[in-house]
Amino acid sequence: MNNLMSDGFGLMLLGMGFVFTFLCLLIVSTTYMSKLINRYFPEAAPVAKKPMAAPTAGASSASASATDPKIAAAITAAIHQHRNR
Amino acid sequence: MNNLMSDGFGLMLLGMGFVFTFLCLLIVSTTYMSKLINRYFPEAAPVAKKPMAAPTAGASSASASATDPKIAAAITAAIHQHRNR
Amino acid sequence: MNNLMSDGFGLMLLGMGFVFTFLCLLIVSTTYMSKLINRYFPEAAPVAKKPMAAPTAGASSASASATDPKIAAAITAAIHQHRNR
Amino acid sequence: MEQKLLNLYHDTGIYQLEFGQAIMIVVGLLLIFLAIKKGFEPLLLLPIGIGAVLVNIPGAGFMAAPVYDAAGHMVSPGGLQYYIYHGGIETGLFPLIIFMGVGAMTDFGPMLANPKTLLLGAAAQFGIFATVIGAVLLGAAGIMDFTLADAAAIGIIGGADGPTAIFVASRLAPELLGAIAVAAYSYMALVPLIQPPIMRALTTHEERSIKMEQLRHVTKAEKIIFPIVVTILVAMFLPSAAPLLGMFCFGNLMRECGVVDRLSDTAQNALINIVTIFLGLGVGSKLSSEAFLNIETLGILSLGLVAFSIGTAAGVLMAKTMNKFSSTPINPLIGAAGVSAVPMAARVANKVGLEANKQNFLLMHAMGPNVAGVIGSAVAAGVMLSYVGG
Amino acid sequence: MEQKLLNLYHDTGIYQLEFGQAIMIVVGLLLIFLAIKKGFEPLLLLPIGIGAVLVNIPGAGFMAAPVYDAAGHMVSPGGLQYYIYHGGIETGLFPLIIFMGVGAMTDFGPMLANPKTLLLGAAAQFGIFATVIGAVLLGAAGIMDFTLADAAAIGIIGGADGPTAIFVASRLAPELLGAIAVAAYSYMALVPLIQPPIMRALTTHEERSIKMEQLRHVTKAEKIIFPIVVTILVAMFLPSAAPLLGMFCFGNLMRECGVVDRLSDTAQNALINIVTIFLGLGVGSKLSSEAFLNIETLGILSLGLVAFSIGTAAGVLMAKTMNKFSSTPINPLIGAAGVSAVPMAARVANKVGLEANKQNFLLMHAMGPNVAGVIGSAVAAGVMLSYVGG
Amino acid sequence: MEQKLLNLYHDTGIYQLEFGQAIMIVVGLLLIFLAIKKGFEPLLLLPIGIGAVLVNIPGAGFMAAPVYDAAGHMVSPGGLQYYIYHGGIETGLFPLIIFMGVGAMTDFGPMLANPKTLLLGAAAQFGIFATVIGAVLLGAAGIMDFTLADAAAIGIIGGADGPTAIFVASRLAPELLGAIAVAAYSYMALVPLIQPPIMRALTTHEERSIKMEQLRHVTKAEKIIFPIVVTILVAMFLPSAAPLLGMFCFGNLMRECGVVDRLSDTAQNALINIVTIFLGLGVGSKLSSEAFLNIETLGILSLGLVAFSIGTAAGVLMAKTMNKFSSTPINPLIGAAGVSAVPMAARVANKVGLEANKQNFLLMHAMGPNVAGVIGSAVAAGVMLSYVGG
Ligand code: NA
Ligand code: NA
Ligand code: NA
Repeated sequence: MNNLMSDGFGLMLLGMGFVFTFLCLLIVSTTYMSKLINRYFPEAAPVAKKPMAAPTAGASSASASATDPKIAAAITAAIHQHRNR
Repeated sequence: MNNLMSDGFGLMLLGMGFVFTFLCLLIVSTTYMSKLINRYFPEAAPVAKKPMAAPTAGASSASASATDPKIAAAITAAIHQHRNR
Repeated sequence: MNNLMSDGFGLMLLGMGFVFTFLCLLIVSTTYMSKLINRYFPEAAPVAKKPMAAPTAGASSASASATDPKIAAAITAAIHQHRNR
Repeated sequence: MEQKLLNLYHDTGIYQLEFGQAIMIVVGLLLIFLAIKKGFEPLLLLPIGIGAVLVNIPGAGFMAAPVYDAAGHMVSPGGLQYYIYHGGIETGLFPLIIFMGVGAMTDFGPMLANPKTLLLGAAAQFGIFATVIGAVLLGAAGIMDFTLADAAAIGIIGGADGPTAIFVASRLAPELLGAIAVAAYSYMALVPLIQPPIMRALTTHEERSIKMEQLRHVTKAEKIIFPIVVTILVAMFLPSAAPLLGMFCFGNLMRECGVVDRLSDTAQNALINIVTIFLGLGVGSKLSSEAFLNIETLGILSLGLVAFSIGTAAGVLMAKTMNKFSSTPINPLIGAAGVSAVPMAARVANKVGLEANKQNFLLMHAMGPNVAGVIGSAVAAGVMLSYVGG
Repeated sequence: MEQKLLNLYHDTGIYQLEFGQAIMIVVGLLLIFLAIKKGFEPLLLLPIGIGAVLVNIPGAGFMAAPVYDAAGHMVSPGGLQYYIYHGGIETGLFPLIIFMGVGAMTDFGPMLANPKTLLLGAAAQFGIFATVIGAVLLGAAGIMDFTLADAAAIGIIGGADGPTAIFVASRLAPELLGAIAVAAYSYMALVPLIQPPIMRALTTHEERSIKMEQLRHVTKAEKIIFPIVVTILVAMFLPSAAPLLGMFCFGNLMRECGVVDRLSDTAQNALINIVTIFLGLGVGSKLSSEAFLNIETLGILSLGLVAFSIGTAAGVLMAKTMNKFSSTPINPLIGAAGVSAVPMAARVANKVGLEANKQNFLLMHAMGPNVAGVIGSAVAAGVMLSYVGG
Repeated sequence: MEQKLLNLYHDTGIYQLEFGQAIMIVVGLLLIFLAIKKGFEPLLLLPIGIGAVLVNIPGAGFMAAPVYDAAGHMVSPGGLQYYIYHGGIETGLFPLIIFMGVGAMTDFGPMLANPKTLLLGAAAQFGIFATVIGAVLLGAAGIMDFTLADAAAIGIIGGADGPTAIFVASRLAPELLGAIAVAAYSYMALVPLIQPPIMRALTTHEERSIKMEQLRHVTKAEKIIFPIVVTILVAMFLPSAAPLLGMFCFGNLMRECGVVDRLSDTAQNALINIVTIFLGLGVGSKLSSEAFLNIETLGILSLGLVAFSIGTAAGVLMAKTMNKFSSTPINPLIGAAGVSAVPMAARVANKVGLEANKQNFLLMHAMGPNVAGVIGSAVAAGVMLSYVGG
């Protein structure tokens, strides 16, 4: 086995080792972080958020909900004005 | 006639010649392209598009039509909700 | 008093002197400019603008008023269409 | 202390201002006035005007070159316009990015519906080359100091296309760039004044009243393939026009293909606006008194006007000729739109047509030669860069 | 005059065009076709395709270097792609800015709700390193001329992350950049074709039908702190990944912190769009015939496909293993999303899951490994830069 | 293999991290915390904080200079912050572009309605020059190592204008840039805490209750001509302030002229946002331990606080004096807004006014001195650049 190949295997071993080590470290840190935050700084009012497992893409629904209230408010106002004429 | 002038006339001849040649070539290519496309890849449903010779500026009408359906949909929904209360 | 300090005081004197001179000049120029403009190029129809001393932030009200008419117009149209069905 | 006060006085504009600089500041203010009050291509002439004012402030150092020590560390930074000019205009980057944005704004539909109108876009480029002859005559006669490269750069004003003029001038005659850009944008703004008398003089009332047939529907596929065809033809026949037309077609392809709308939108808005601001400041930096206050500028301004007029006339005459031989009627007024100046020239054709016949809407018919004119002047630019530079 | 006409002819593409250039123009057109007609990552492949066409136009000078005289004045300006490539890609600026924008678009919520899925993002990187071995074998066997740096750069295609691949290739194997970028984006676009058969082969119908528990709600505070935690861990353990992950986390922090929405919005729109256009043109500039038309490109394309397949398989197998030991059920399909290719791979997992069970919505569950895969491949990139470059 | 593992370990942050770097990463995190949690000028302090973290990651190379071989080819690329700092901050481009955007966001209406308030914007600059004396005293006494240029750059913190402070510091004292920028933005954010006690101490309840007359209507023409007048006055009397004020007035002219709304919109949004992100990262790059962790930084932070306080006091006292001699009543609180920190200082004046009299809306009256303060500090910056640099 020549130099290039041993280097390649070295890179694979080191690489996968490091990727797993680092992501495991991240699992531990993240889990610990979440616990700390949720114990000491719990969210004021968790309210009823929309379920995260909804099958729609997050982006489009987010933008839709961002524009709707504004338009809806304008419409409500317009309809009331219209009725009160 | 000195060098500069002969160069100038040369540029004019070559330039106009080339511009006409190139744009004629483009006429031929474009016409041929359109024919090929419309014969072999005709547009699925030509539908009733708005006439292109309309005197209004394309940009403003395009943007108007781009926003309208969204707002219109929201309005329709809002009105239905409003009625069904 | 060493060199650095005398330079510092020099900078202060010159600086404040210049700032006041320049901004006074600007007061004179601005006042004069406004007088000239309002005498020779008075605004066509001053109309009833919203009072400038209003306590709300200009930006938000401006953007609100910028979007409303468009939406309002669309709504009015939609409602009319809806009625006339 | 008194010394410092004296230094400060010596730093003031009042002490340092040269007469030429004062004049150029006034020229800059005039451009600003024309942009704001008269609506002369304000997107360009306002930044150019401001750029002209700033670069002529003595001691402000807007065009100062940066100074580096032997080790390569910066001793004093350069001026804003120095970086803009050398980074974006001398390199040609800004005109090309703008051309991409213009491509993304351009609808080739009317031209594709009636490809014959490309001939009108070709004919109107006669203004460019007639002006080259004019400049060469002035140069050969010793009246003005124009080389062939200068003459070519001046001629391109007649192309009625700002970015093309700036791109060509930055390559062939950088010292004339300021005057050429100002002339190009000013005359583009003056299209509604310059063109109508020429159009009326060369046509009869009947000709101006000719109604054209409604344009056929152009499919999406045609619009997508067209910029690719143009790019390939340019690659094959005139590579020197490829930077301009390649970027133009790239922008147009982004617009029409329908799958990269967010890129097309950015190219038409944020990106072209950012570059327009800097392009204007950079062009304004060439409005220094040495470069502008001389007899050559007068020559450039006069020749530019001639170029526009000849281009308009050539377009109209070509349209008259085509009308004779064409099976479908062609209103000669749309020939004037061949100079480009999109969409102003097309609107002028529409307006003059309406004068003659209140039911005669030429706008869409004139958009064909109008965008053909953009291609035509880019091709002319390519020939010049190849002929003069090569 | 005849001489000039001859010059003009010698300037044409027809006269100058070499066979390799013609082929590469066709390759560029093919990329444009795939982007528009097949919807292959059009945001990147369209500009790359145009870039490939433009750079191969003979005489157009899109990659020409600028020429300066001894005094430092520009004699002839460089080409557009020269400035883009050397200014934005060689320096690594464009991939990093894009990574910032991608960070600003990424929602780590699903991953934070189920951090175990980070393991799937780790496992799927096996595709990267297996491919390195493949490239090294080809190199060692003398079949292709790959160094270790080349092998590393090729492997990163398996990371299924365009900007990461371009960043690594620009540092380790710039001459292979074009082929690597094209392979990376093409296979990302082919995810819906490449992955499903592998996923089905490695799982039973019951496994694919596994329903996962609804994800818990993730608080705003967690989302804000997470990118900071990642940045610190990267700083401590793998600084060579800090450019990529630092900018990614910066973008994500802008998104989540809620106080710089205008910056986050610009990073996700105007800025990333501008940089995407130029990145594409710059990558396209590396699609020259010398760099692309050789046996190595075939190797890169094949190895890239292998990388994707192995990465997908490794992710699925890891998920199967985790499902055995986990208290809560884990559908093995979400392991395939670990390759990144956000959000396409997650959608594929969702689709294959729906085939097996019409009530089985895996999208959000697959988004966890999906964004974990982005982190995983950036970490792998950091190891490679450190191992090969250091 | 073991060697490579060792190399990888030697590359880690844990192995390489110096104590100073660790401290600076904590400082960066503190800035991020202040930005997000306390709302301290997050648009700047968040990117600056991230920049500080990134630049202090050992081995990540964010400030690495590129290396070229003798033939001019790049051997290794530079770091992101290297390019940002040297390209945008050392050159002064970024602060100037931001100033243009701020100009496009500024409404001079309230100031034009009551030009006398310009005096308040002048008086508040006393904070700047008093601080210069403070810094010079510390330098002359040998306590800290401040030159006159350093003192001037520190003083400008009192101008309460971030881009001005960065522009001046980048020219007069680049090694202090990090500390100065952090101080400037921090104290701008602290305006609601720093100013009210000073304002209350220097005014009586009756003075704070003074109602001011409603501002007259300002015409569009006045608003358009004003930036041109300022530019010309700057050109005549203080060219060294022309880069800052010229760009500011350019932005304001784009806003008011009404014919280049698309440019004005881009200057206020996409462009200023893009530049803000990079400015922050670039300023953060100067937060290295050598430059920041020393006694001078303490001096800068203390002097900055002094500058703000003196500036606030000077503005209030000037307003009290003006109130004595003015025909129309002037509430002394609006003098505090003369420090600039737009629009925070004006809001503070409004709030303190409301405390004294619930019907007393000072916001618009305070906007006059507020924007006057921007002009005032730019003029002060010009004097400093001319006096120290010339
Ligand atoms: Na033209
Ligand atoms: Na990945
Ligand atoms: Na100030």
